[in-house]
Amino acid sequence: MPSTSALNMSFDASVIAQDFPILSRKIRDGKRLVYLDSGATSQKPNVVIDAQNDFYRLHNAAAHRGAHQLAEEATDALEGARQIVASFISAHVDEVVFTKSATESLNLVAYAMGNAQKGNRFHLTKGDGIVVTEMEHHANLIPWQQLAARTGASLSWFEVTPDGRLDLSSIKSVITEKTKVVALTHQSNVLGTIIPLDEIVKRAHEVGAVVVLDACQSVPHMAVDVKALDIDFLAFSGHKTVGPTGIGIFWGRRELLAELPPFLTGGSMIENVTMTSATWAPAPKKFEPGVPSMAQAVGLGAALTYLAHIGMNQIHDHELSLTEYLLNEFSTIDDLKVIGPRDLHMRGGIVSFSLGDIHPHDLGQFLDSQGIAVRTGHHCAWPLTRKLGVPATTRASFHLYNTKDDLDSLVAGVRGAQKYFG
Amino acid sequence: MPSTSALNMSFDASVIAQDFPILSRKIRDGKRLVYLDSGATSQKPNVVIDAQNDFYRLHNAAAHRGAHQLAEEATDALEGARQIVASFISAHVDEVVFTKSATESLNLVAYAMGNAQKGNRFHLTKGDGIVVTEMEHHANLIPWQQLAARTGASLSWFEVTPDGRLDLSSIKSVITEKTKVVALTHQSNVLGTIIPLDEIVKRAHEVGAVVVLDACQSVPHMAVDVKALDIDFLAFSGHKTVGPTGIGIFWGRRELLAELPPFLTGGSMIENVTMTSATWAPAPKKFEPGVPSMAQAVGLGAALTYLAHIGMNQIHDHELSLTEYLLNEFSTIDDLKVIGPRDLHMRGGIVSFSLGDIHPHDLGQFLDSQGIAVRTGHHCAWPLTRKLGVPATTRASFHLYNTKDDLDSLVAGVRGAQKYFG
Amino acid sequence: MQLDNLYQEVILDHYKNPQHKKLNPIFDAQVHHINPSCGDEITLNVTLDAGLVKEVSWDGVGCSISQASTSILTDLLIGKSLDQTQVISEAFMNLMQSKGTEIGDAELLEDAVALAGVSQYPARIKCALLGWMAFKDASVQAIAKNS
Amino acid sequence: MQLDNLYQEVILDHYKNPQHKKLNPIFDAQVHHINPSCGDEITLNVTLDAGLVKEVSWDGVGCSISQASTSILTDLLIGKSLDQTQVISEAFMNLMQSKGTEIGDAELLEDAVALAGVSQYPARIKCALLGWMAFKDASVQAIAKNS
Ligand SMILES: Cc1ncc(COP(=O)(O)O)c(C=O)c1O
Ligand SMILES: Cc1ncc(COP(=O)(O)O)c(C=O)c1O
Repeated sequence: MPSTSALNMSFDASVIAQDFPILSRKIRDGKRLVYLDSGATSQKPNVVIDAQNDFYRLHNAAAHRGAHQLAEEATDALEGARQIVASFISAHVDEVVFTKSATESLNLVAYAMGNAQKGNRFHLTKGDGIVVTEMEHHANLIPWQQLAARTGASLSWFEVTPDGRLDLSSIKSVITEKTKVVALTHQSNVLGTIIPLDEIVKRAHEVGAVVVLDACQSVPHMAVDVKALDIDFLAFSGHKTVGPTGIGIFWGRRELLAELPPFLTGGSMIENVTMTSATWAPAPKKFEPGVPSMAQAVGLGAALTYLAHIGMNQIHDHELSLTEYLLNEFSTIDDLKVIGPRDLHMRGGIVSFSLGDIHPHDLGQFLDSQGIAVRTGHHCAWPLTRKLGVPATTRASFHLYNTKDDLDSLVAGVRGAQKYFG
Repeated sequence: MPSTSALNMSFDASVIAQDFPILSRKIRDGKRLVYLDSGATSQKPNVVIDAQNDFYRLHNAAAHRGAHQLAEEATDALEGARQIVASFISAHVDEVVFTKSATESLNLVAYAMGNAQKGNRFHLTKGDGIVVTEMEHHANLIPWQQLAARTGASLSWFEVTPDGRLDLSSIKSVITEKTKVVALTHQSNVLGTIIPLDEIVKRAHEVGAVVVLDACQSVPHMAVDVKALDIDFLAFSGHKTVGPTGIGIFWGRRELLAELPPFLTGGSMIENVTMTSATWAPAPKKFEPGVPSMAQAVGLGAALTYLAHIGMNQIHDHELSLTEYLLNEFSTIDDLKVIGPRDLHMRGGIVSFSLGDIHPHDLGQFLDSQGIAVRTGHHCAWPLTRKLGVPATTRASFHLYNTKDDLDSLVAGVRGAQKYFG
Repeated sequence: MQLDNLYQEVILDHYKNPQHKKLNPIFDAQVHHINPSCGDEITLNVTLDAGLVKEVSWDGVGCSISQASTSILTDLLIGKSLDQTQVISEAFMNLMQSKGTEIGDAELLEDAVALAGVSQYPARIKCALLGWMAFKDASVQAIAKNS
Repeated sequence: MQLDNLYQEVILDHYKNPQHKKLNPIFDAQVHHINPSCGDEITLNVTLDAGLVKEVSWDGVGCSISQASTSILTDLLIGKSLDQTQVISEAFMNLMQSKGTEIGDAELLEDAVALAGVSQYPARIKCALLGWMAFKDASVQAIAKNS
């Protein structure tokens, strides 16, 4: 069911905001909630909350595990959601795997590669290379460190320039004939930088490496077409995509999923089981042991349907215009330094900044006292913030429900903090 | 908030059933829903659905990741739920790890042991032994098969007697000085058998092995006290415990969690991160990378609070009296053979059976046409059903909301099926 | 009763008197298929002769739907050309996916149209297809062997 | 404004003029602590003398709360006996866990009672404790070294 706002042809964030019940909450002494922390997690529209309720109240049963009517309905609900996800990213339905989070999705592909035996194309060994970047979230860095340690493969990375872009100048020596996997973020969760993916994919495929894309910060905010991007694996989280907590997506090319060994094992992912051995069902089941997270899948389906109705291009344009507006306003504030590229063509709706000597924690606390929610710290990308010499930053991140009013509040809040701590 | 039924001193399943909205649904041509598939997944009371809604509508933010008010509230909600889980199983709060499912919990401990390096007490190698039983669910069998294959450890198991009990006659030769892990189910999801845990724990600890208990079918139905059981690790699922889908619990003794290496890696489970290495936060954080499944944790907290109000002993007594009633009724039906122990002291509210030549799929389909939901098949315990010579069975499984009426419907349904296929 | 759509007389007849349910020890190809969701199993033997299906024999355990469907398959496909079996198999698969919107071409599918009701019970479609998937697999192997 | 509970004058003073924030190269024990949730870091040196805390010096980056708390700590603990530092440290930790229900014993905690407001902001408690955890760790190491 599309919301009323979703049916409007013109994009009006203040109307959209009405679909999100939490946005009418009051914070600290009755302040209006100004939620600028969607990079951490997004808020949920009523359609998502309602879809889950409907599932629990009417259709709950173990999907794929019973011949009774509720089990059939639960199966339809789960598989319907899978179809929605597939359409949303232009994938085949049997390429879409439900996980609990992007973190699990990225661990899945790293551990599954670690499970590959000799002869399997994903088998890694000493001499093989894994490539990441210096701007990865810990979720797309540590699993690869661990895989490298387990297999003896080497880990190398693209560096980040002082203005927060990936340095591709030495791409040929970073991605070499030995490289088997290139794992990288589509958009930095700290800087908002959108990376030059085409060039990297081209080079990776030239040497026969697969590309794993951490799309946590892109899928929720722009149209992402896995076929057009020509990538091999992709991960994103439901909770950042106006969907429920506890659900993530792992996508892989059909022919690669067929060869990738399983990760978690258990019920419903099997073909045959004896006391000493087991064989696997085809993907996506191979990667989904146990009773599925059905209510969350249904909620994510409702979320993506909602976003698609509004239009991912409209959402992206809206967020870019907010970014432009904020960067302009920020340029008028003394001592405020934006961290990350200024060029709007290479960034999304995330603005990290420092404010003179005021520590991000103190600034965040002051903003909170005004009802404004931002994130402070290293944003789970510690090697990046260290490299940039700002171990902690303050981050404002947007979503479709944010308005210019929200940004005006932020700007006023920043000026207020300067006075308070000045 | 306790439901009205929960405040009643006397246990009345038909009143409790009113707390579960789905139970007033109509199935196939207006039949009353008789839900006897709680062994696969349980239904959800309003308090659980409402608790999640409240979270999304009022408190949603990334827990442990922000200094703003919503983040504080989300953190309190998550940690409050952890405290409820800890109390429910008599554990310390920092011993409770949120996962997505029992399947993930069991994979967690198996993979984490696989990550243990030489010198770590969980390090396994050729010559070490892993012990399971023939009545394991695939979720507590295949992860151990895989761990054995990865480490070179050997896998052995307790056999099952023809009447569906564990055969402990050769316990000393099954659990030996080489055994490092004994992983087994508390109650069989096929037979309802409750296993003689004490004797096994005693023997395991005698040889220095740890005991991993799959409590999927016990925690939802009886009081489970991890300290009194003297076990080392435990897993159960939220969705079988009248809680949400997409959440599970992994519990481990404090001193063991301190030594167990992490499994999934990513944000918020770290102490320090550089491009090439990472160190870990203390448990439970070490095992919980990524934005937590907050709404599901809150829902599980509400579920356990609801069950605790009603009383786990009352629930267990109720289910046993249903079991007794059904076993008596079934003994009057020609050709009906119950699979599993008849002794009520060693079983819970699960009754698997065969019905002459009528295939379980056909019986299940007939029952469904009468509004009765049961499960048919091997119930993800294929080695067990094969061993017992019944590759597929029909299973009726109960929960606190089932009534004698439900069982009378089942008995009438079974007789109807005999006539229909006769 | 809606259930009668599923359990048509023809199906129960085939279930009680399954055709060609006795493995012929001579065959071009033998396959063993399993339905992982319920544990049903089937062994199916195929013998070809000059592009025709000369013989199909089978054994296995399973529900009335899987047993009847396999029995009907043998009646239907034995003696047909490989091309014809493919046309029939595809028509049958389509019927199974039709969610109750099709009744099936009785000329082509004969007794198999009695299985149309299965398409309304998604969890049972795999039962109806067990023998058909086995036949598909076995015939490919038999062709490979004969060529 | 409620925020003034958190940012009391005393705290902002210590933040702007942190005490003993210059590492003395001579020490019995040196520790380096990190707050993994925000990236704040501290290095802290301790020197003991006959059961007394002779010197505490430190350096680090962090928010006003962590800087002020460490600065207050040095003023408070230097010159005290190890037994006294333990009593004071425990009182301070309890105050931080009090969720705004306690105001703290001003005799014992002196300037540190100004941090009482932190206990209402759970995410900031770790900031206030950073220096205290470092001191605890360093004093244990210094005792070990001296014995
Ligand atoms: C005994 C037992 N173990 C493990 C599981 C797996 O639980 P889940 O599917 O919730 O991960 C189940 C239920 O399916 C079970 O009954
Ligand atoms: C770029 C990026 N990758 C990965 C993650 C991890 O996502 P999750 O915590 O939902 O697993 C996040 C968000 O925290 C992120 O921003």
